[in-house]
Amino acid sequence: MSQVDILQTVDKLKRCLQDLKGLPPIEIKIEYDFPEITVSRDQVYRVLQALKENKETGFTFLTTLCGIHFPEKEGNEFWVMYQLHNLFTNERIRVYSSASVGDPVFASVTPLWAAANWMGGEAIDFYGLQFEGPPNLTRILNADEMDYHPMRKEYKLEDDSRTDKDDTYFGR
Amino acid sequence: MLTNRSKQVVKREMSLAEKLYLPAIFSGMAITFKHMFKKPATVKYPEEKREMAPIYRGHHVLKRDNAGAERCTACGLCAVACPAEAITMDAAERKPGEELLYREEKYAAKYEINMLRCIFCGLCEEACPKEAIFLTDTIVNPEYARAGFIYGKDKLVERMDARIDVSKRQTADVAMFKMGESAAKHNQLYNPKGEQ
Amino acid sequence: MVTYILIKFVLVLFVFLLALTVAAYSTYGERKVSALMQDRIGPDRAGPYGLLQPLADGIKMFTKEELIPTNSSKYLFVLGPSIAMLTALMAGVVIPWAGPIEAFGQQLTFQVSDINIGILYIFSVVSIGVYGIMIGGWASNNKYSLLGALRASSQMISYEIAMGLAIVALVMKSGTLSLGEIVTQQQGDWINVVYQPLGFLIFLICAFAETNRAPFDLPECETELIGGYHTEYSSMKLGLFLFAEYINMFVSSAVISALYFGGYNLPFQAALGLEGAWLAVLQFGFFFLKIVFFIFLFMWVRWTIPRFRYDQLLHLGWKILLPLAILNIIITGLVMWANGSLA
Amino acid sequence: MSYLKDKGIEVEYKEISNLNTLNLGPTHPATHGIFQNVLTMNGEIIEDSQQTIGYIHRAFEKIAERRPYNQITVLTDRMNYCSSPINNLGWHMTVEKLIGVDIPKRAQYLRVIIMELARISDHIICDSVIAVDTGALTGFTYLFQWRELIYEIYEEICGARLTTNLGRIGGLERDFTMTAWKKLDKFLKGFPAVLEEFENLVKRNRIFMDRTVKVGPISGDRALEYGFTGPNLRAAGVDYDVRVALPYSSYEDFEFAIPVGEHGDTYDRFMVRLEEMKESLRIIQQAKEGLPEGPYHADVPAFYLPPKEDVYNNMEALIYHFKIVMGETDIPRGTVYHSVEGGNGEVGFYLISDGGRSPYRLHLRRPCFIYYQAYPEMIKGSMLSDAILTLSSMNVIAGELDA
Repeated sequence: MSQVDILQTVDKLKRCLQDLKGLPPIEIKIEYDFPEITVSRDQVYRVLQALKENKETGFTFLTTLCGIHFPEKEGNEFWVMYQLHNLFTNERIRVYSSASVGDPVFASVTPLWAAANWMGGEAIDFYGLQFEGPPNLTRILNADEMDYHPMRKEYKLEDDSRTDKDDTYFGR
Repeated sequence: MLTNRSKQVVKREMSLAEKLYLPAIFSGMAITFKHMFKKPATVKYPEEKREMAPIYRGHHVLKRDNAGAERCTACGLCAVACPAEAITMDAAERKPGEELLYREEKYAAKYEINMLRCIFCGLCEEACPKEAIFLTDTIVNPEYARAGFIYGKDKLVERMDARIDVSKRQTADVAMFKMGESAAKHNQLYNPKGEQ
Repeated sequence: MVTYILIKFVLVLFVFLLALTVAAYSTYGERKVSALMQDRIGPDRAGPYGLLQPLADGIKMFTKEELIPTNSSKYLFVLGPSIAMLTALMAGVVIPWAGPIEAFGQQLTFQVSDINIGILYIFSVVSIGVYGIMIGGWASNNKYSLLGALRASSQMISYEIAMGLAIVALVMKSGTLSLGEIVTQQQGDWINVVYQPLGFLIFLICAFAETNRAPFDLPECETELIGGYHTEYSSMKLGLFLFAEYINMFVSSAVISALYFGGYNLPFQAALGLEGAWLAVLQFGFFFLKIVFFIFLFMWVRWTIPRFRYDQLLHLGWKILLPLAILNIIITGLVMWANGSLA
Repeated sequence: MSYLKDKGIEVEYKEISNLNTLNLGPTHPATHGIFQNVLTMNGEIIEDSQQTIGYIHRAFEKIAERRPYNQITVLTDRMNYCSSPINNLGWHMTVEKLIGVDIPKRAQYLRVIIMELARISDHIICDSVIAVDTGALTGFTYLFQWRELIYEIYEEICGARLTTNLGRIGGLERDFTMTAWKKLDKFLKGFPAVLEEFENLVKRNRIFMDRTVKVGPISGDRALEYGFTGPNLRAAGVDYDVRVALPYSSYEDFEFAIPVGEHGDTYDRFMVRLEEMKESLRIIQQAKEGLPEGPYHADVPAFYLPPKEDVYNNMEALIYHFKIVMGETDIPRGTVYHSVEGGNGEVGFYLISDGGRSPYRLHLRRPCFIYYQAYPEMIKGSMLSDAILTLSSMNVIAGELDA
């Protein structure tokens, strides 16, 4: 997608967001070929719904959803990325939303897109996020008795107590 | 419809002949019958072996040069490049009198590849700056015990009486380079008897 | 009397061994045929061309560990394959293998027992066979086995009716239930398939269903039910089930050849001018060829076409084959009435 | 009962039900991988089902946070292992997008050839497995002989057959050899006839059609809700194809149609894949005929390994060689998403780079993982055999499901 298209998308996005009442101003960033917006988590469901249902934007397809962990951003450690796609115009955007480590609760977007169910489940498993609202999203990939969330940055990939590989000389 | 390139491909109405089951069954049986007289595609494995591509990524070999000295200088680049972390090595310094055993001043005293971890991606071969480690077109032998799969230097270093030709794995440019002048210098320094 | 018993005993032994050998080599044939159709080689390691493969299989089956699931009904679990095997072997007794000859001062018939209701006998014995599958599937205490057993029994019930009705038309035409008699009638005359093409087709299809062969192999259906009724079976008990299937196939082929393809009758038998034992041998050989062809047909079909779904199979049985069989009876009756052979 | 409960009297009772639970998986011949479906069945009719996944989750996203960029390729191999070159090249394209490299036309065309071969091999597996699950085993062996040839072509190009680790950031690791071209010619010449033979074997056979038509249907709208992409979405009538919608690697140069179905049932999915193989053959033909001359990799000394003769001979090349292998080259910060049309749909790589040696976060959009959610809805009320065919026609690949 060329640069001009992105600017058009940004315009549409602006108009769509302006229609929503009571929304704080949202900055639109451009990252490679994607416009990106960041929405507070209590507004994100509304915004996504508007983006989906607005005729002009028409982002009806949820491409992917994932959790991200930025431990250094205090108060906003956990992020959720929603990537939307308008299949008719092939415009794509990303929506971010964040929450703190103590209260990583987001609204479930499964009512909007059935696909969000497992994508959210993956984030629950690996980041310990929670998604409120119907249906109750649960963990899907990890074992039920697992009480930690391995994709968080505090977990190192390799255990230091590992003994099966002698890499004292060329360790990583 | 998002594009103008779509093509409806499914025809689901059945003609009368198709509804009767039998014509399709007979034509299918004709096809399978025809195949009874075709040459089988089987390769009878232990007796016949399929010809592997010259660049097939199989069993590793640690090459020696023509004088019989090990090329590996234990730089550790292969271990770093290994995504599976299968390679472990210990470096040692060459002592006087060992020039015929090791080509460089430093050598791998211990060089182990854990074949259970190895994924045969070929990145070690690509990483090696001393053309010491190559993958070959043979496959790793099966074994009953796990311990046997940690290949040490005894299994990896090529034997001088059964040298392995890896010339096809190198590009034409490398071959050219070896024939060139710089190669001569290189050989003079490290391998006076002439490189393979 | 002693000679009679001795002769019959030899004959029984012969049929028994023949059935077992043919079944054993059917497993070999099945693999070879499927291999050839799929551009493969098939068994070729045990003996020349892999001919000793059935022997190797037998040894393997016998030496494998016997497993009986903890929660199964142990007696029934063993009973299942035994019944399947027993009934499969029993069905072979009424098949006439060759024409009668004079020897030892009496007439020798190559038929263990020419009972005058031979066809009914085969039917009843074969339908007991399904009990083996049902008992085995139920006793395994495995849901897949149970599903397989249920499928098997409903399939048997539905297809036996169409099969029986297909035979009725044949019986109307020949006026007897004795297999030996039906074969003799075809001597020097047209074979029955000429008079009963539709009946033959229905009978063939039902024979596929009765022997649980593709496209009707739903009871074992490996992609859905893993192994169906024999999921939990191992070693020789599994072997018995598999053997029973192949023996059933052999018996079905023999019955088809006897009923519709003239059995042991040679074409131009009178012109050959042969007599006695040589004729019997030739007849037996010819009959055997027909059987082999039908066994091959069973395999050929299996390795070509997809299998039905459960409801489609019942649909085919009840709504297509059954009316067709009745239609066949009516047509046969009309034709017989027209040419005045109706008594 | 509630009356007793209110009084505090505990009553143990068993609910009498005709329903039966059947574990389809984790290891079942029809799952073609390790995942479980717990079916609640009424006889042979499926009333409900519950899925369990994650049996072979290998945490690729976590591993990727410790690996340099060039070592992540081997992880993508193991996602959809039926068409690993597509994943490999998709990953390379993502990194190329991040660092902003333009790949020479020749490399792009060669990549197209490889990716279309991979697509054919993926569809061969799916279609022949549908046939196998209906019970027609023989067609499978006919097609697999030609999949073998595709693997031989991979072997000539990269040295491996299944886990290819093919391509490098900036292009391909080597050009096609003469043998590879010869084998490709053989494939293009021989494959259409075999495909037709396979079609004749099953396509219009009534038993097969009865088994597949109207089995496991999903409407286009519902499929979009569930995030379907690829052949399964196209079978439902939506002609979304990443190759056309957001062309990458010069796909805009080629003429090909997007086969679509109508009802999104098993037969549609089968037919769409069958036709896509033919379109892929067309693309390969075009790419082969229009193949431009030129280098097979871009000039990115910071990411593409220098030629070996320079490494042996030239100090600067040796330094670069070490830097690249150790993953110490500078990479821009940024967030990129790149998607390719994989065998099962849109394979996406969402990559956050913080300029470090390895990605800060790599999220893999695996089409199987997303569309497999719809499975309970698709099989509800159908029979056990239908459930199995729906599963095989959805082409759920455990490696991609769990990543």
